[in-house]
Amino acid sequence: MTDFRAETRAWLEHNCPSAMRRPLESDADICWGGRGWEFHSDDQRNWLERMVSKGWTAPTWPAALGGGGLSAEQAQILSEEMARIDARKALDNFGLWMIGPAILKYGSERLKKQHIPAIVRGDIRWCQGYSEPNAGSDLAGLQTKAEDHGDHFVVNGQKVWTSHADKCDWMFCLVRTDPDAKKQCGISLVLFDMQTPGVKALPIKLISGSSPFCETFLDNVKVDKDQVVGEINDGWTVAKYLLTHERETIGAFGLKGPGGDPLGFTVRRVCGVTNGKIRNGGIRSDVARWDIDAKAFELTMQRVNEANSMQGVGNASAMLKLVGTELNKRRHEILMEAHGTDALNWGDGSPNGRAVARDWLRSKGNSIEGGTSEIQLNIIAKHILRLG
Amino acid sequence: MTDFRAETRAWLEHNCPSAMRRPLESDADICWGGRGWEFHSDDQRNWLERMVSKGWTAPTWPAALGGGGLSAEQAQILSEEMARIDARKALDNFGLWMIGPAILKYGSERLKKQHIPAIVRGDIRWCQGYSEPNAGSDLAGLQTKAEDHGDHFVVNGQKVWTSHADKCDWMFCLVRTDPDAKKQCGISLVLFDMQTPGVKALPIKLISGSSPFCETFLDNVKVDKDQVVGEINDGWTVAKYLLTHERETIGAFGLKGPGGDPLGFTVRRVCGVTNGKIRNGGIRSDVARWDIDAKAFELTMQRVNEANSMQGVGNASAMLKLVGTELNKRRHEILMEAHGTDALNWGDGSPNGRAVARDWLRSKGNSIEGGTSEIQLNIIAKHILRLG
Amino acid sequence: MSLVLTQEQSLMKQAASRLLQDHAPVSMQRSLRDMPDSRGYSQDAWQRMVENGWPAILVPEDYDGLNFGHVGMGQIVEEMGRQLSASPLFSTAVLAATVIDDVGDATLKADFLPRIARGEITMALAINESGQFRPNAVETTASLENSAYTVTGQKHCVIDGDGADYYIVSARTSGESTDTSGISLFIVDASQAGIAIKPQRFIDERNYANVEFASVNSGWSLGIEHEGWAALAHVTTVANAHLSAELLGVVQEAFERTLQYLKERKQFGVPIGSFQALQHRAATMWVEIEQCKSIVLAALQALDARDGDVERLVSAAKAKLSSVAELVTCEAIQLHGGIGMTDEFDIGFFIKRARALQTQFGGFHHHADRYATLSGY
Amino acid sequence: MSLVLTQEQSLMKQAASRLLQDHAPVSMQRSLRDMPDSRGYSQDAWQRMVENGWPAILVPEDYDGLNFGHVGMGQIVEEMGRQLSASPLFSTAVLAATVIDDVGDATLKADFLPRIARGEITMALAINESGQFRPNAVETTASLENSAYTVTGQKHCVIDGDGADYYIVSARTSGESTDTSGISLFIVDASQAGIAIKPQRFIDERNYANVEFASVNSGWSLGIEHEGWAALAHVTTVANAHLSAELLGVVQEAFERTLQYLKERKQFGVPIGSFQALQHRAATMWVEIEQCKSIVLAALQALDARDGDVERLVSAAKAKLSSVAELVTCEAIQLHGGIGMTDEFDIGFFIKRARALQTQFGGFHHHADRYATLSGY
Repeated sequence: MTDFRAETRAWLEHNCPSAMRRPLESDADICWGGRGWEFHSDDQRNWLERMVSKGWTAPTWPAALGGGGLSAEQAQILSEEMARIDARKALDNFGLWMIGPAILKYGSERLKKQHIPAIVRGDIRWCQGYSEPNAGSDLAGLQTKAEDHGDHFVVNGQKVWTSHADKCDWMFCLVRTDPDAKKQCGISLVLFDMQTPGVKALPIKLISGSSPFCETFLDNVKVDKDQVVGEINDGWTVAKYLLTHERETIGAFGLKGPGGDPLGFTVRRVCGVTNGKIRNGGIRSDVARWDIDAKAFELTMQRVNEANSMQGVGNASAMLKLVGTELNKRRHEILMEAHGTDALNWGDGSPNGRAVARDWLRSKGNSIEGGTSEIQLNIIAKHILRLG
Repeated sequence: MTDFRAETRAWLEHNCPSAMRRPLESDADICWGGRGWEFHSDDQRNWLERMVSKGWTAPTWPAALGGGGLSAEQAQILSEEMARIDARKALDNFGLWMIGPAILKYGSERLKKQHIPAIVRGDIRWCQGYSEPNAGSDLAGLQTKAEDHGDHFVVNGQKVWTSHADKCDWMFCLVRTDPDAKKQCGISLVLFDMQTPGVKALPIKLISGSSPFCETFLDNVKVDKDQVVGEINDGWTVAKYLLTHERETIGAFGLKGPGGDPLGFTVRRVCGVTNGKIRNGGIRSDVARWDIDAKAFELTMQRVNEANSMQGVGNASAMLKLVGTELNKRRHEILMEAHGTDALNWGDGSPNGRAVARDWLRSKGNSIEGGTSEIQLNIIAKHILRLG
Repeated sequence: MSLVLTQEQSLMKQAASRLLQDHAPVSMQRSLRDMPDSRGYSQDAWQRMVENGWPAILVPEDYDGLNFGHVGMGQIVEEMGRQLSASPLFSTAVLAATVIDDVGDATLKADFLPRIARGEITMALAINESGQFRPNAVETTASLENSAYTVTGQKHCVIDGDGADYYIVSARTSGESTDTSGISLFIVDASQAGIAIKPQRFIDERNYANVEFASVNSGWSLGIEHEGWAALAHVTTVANAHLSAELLGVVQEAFERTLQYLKERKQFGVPIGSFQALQHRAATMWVEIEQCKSIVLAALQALDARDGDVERLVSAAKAKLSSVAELVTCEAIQLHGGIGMTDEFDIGFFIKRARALQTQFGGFHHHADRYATLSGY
Repeated sequence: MSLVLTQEQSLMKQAASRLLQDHAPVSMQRSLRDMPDSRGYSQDAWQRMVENGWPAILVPEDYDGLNFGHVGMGQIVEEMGRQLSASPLFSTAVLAATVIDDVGDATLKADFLPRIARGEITMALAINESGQFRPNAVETTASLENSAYTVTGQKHCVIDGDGADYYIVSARTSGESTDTSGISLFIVDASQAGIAIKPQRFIDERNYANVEFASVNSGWSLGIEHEGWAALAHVTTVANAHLSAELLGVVQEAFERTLQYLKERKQFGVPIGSFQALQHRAATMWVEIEQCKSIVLAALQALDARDGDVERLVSAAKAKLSSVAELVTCEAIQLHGGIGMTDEFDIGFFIKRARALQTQFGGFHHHADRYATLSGY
């Protein structure tokens, strides 16, 4: 292990461009990949190509499928060594977080060979087709239909809240394959190319002014049956697995701002100081309260991850999603209060060069997307506490 | 009106003993009255006798029944003039707050003549028999039975949370008079003397160490039928009226401590000061938050009372009960934090001479007795917001 | 004082509600936002307000005003909060009218107040120099040249600052940069050269500007030189009472829309309003709003009564309304779910407007701190 | 460091749980309370703890200790929180052992630590002089007479102060009354004349006393004269880590009892745990307790690792546990309803013990303030 660490450190030292050794300034700095991806810089391109050559965009995936083939322990070392030099992720998208692991766990060999290497290389960018209009938190009430046409399905329906669907290449999509089955039964998870005839994605403008989500219309979309992940009519199993992943990802978002300044320092700088303390004692108290809660949450994420691999905690993703998103919302409320009227500016040329209000408004969606906070509380009450 | 104010002021000046012109130090200073009452002082006795002679222990009740016969406007003036000199209430008990108004509204002439003058004079102290073991918030599930024996009922059952039942003379009590009727139907409100054979009251010790409540056992208690308030089997109507009264009374309790010190001053004195501010900025911020909420609540009580007599607000008692009791609990949490380890002392000889912890523990019951906070929220949601 | 509206005040509130629903409803806020060269409000709607005498409400009768008081004006402002109606009423007929009536000499009053009352001019208060509300932090200077003052400096976040006819400007004539003494107030004619106006796009899409004064003629002195602080403190109190009244309107409307949504929206086959957890949250909001109604009315009454404790009561009102606005507007988004996050749906306008109102003239913690200080702890 | 217990630590926790359930359960807390002349704990239970080596856990092996570390001790303390078990473990084997090991010279260590490890003596920390936690506010004096120190002063809220064999006393040897320099620490033999012990009845019914020292022989000097502050700061950190661990136990047990009650208690014909509003509140408590588990373990680990940032982490833990304890114990009473208010039912013991633990060595706001200061804001 000492050898692996030393080798990794040396490789990173040699291969990670210095421009890639800075925390992200904003979401705009992420390398999402995909067919239409335009690299922001040669550094971004080089960094991706080098990491892909080692398979380290997906360190623990099988080397035969393009992954890094590392053990969990080695992957941890890689992650620590990258953190040590503030190295950015070379690639970051739904393929790596979500559908990739699901295909590896539930997909056929054919699907793995078709999709996994393309995800590792960043060739294909994926989006998720789960929510539907009028369904909201009630995923089991899914209405998008897939009609059986022998070797393929014909899919009709509408999806909402598909992240960046207008910029993505493929969708993993929940559809109802058995119209007579009840609720969660009769659902399948299918994959299709967004260029298939009949697929149309329209961006939704949010209250923050940005459009990270789309409405996606599916009009007689043909999907080959070999593009079903897991068993036909048993998509619910795969969907639950994916939801758990999504919860953890959303929960872990954004405890530090872009740029990584601790909240206390930002507030101190913005509000001013008396006797070494943030001038307004009430704001200072709110910051300390948040900071302590965030510290406990950070440690809880660590504990849950470690315990998962050792003694099993289970169902923890609902907790992480709930706490992470609520903390993120509180953080933005504090920032709005601290920045005063500067925070009201949309930030198109604000003195801070940072859109405090946009991030604040965007954060309100965190506790809605990927299962509302209310759904997480229901899950905890029913499945962990057995209240019912 | 100017005359009435002047006369009242002169009368109070002349008749209210100076020892009765100080805010109550604690509940122990209240004059509850009743058969076994022992006056704490001659001043307390004289003050009661003089007020009774004017009927001003119950200012708006009919003069023919011993009351003051004042108009609402005159009563308001009396109350203002008493407040002006910090005059204590000469008498304060469940008869005046609760069963008296109910008898005046729903009782027969016979009942009025029998009970009202005795309440005004403080001869009889009343307790309330509502809650039962295993019923809690679910008053309609009442199990105490009253069997019809012609001219009287025979009552069997058990009541809990009867305030000071061991020191009271009469009880107003909800009993089931029709065992076949559903829920709220078939209930009656009956009155009986606590000395009736078969009545036994045992004090319940609370977590605060005091025993303001009893369990009361009713074993073949004979109650004359003319002691029913309102119609037989329609006790629910009277009970609802009483509950509304009770909510308002509990809600209005205790926004100031005994002695009447504002919270901010107490905390300032106890915690110490830096630059004129309470030393710990977080505690100061909590005090300010509480203080502002309490100010809004005080104004809301005033607004609701005024609006009730003018444009009608309705159902407001659930709000007053909820907010008043939650504020009182928060106030005691702040006091516990501020007093540090001094607050842990039961106060039997503590340096402050005041039992901070006992009051804190007692306050936890405020949001349970007289309908829990959860019940108040249900009432608001269903009856005001029409969510169902 | 009785915490109930007089019949006259109630009627005015109802009339305001009708006028605003007809001529400055929520949908207009959206169209104004999508016309970026508007000045953030509709000229037509403003003219109707003028016709109804609204800008005259706080102006004394001697100066062609109605002298109808802060409670009356507050009812209108509350209704504007409900409809998210934009207009120069707050900047001109509340803030400017208050300062001029407070410290202007007879000539200034006779010159400006009737024109405000008749809706002929708009005026903007230029008193901020940073995002933090610290009206004592004045670095804009006014220097005497040939017995006339010349103003130089930059002002931030000037409400209705784009297109105002006059600015009321705070400038330092003596003392250090955060002293409360040494601040003087001036009325500056906006039509002069040397004034650079930079309109700012804020989240509530109203008219805001940063305004730079480069050796500009000060025009008229307002009140006693060097002693402008008391007038700034007074107009701050008045501002916060009316911001609280507007927040009360915003919060009530956001709550009522959310309540309606709880009754209509179905999940798992039933209206989401049948879930007890959401019922309790709705009930909690309703209770908090009732508290808000009481404290806003008391604050407005205290202004009319020139109550000695008005500053403390107004800070309590602003703090209370700010915290309840945060609660209710955040819950409004959360309970609307995904649709609440879309620009297409109106509920998002309420959280944005509320946040602007909360922040101007000091946010929750500014006022909680002030309340504690004024209470002696 | 991995936030998971080692197998050894887990086994010790299980063994502690069994021992305490058998010999120092919640019911014993009630009987001790009702025997006012007890010293707040059962001698029998304490002997069993001693037999199991618990007082030796923090003592180095050189002094007959087990050197099993704070994580190990924390597991036992957490289980004591669950059972509300009383014993001199905290005062003697955590606090006194820490101070002596920290700054005692070799002779003192050899004299005291083995006796602590073997459970032969009890010792109490006498460092408070008022209800506010300000260990720098020392007015007790120690004056040199014939090259020996004599201690005079009053100490408040001495945990296990009634019947202790020795006191560790902070006394001022130089400086002003709140200076951190000029404080010295002494071990005082409790059997001397001139020591007046006033037992105090606290809400958690443990052993507390106010102790007055009237020209008492100081016995042994602990550490460098005038420079006792660092040792006071260190023992404060250790104390708060273990108070947090005990709170974790109290809170878990109170929560689990409440959860059970929600499943059993019926109203309106169904278990009250089927009401969604109560489900969400229960879920919220569970989530908060999970956060507590993580931060308590991290704080104990940081003590064992002598982490440079341990003071800040412990303040975070104490603040977090204090606020969650307030939430959970208040909810426990409220959700139990009327029966929760009765002395007859055990749940009330948890809110009282929790409040004592929250308060000692500084409450929520003391530590939130400290956390902010140590974080540089």
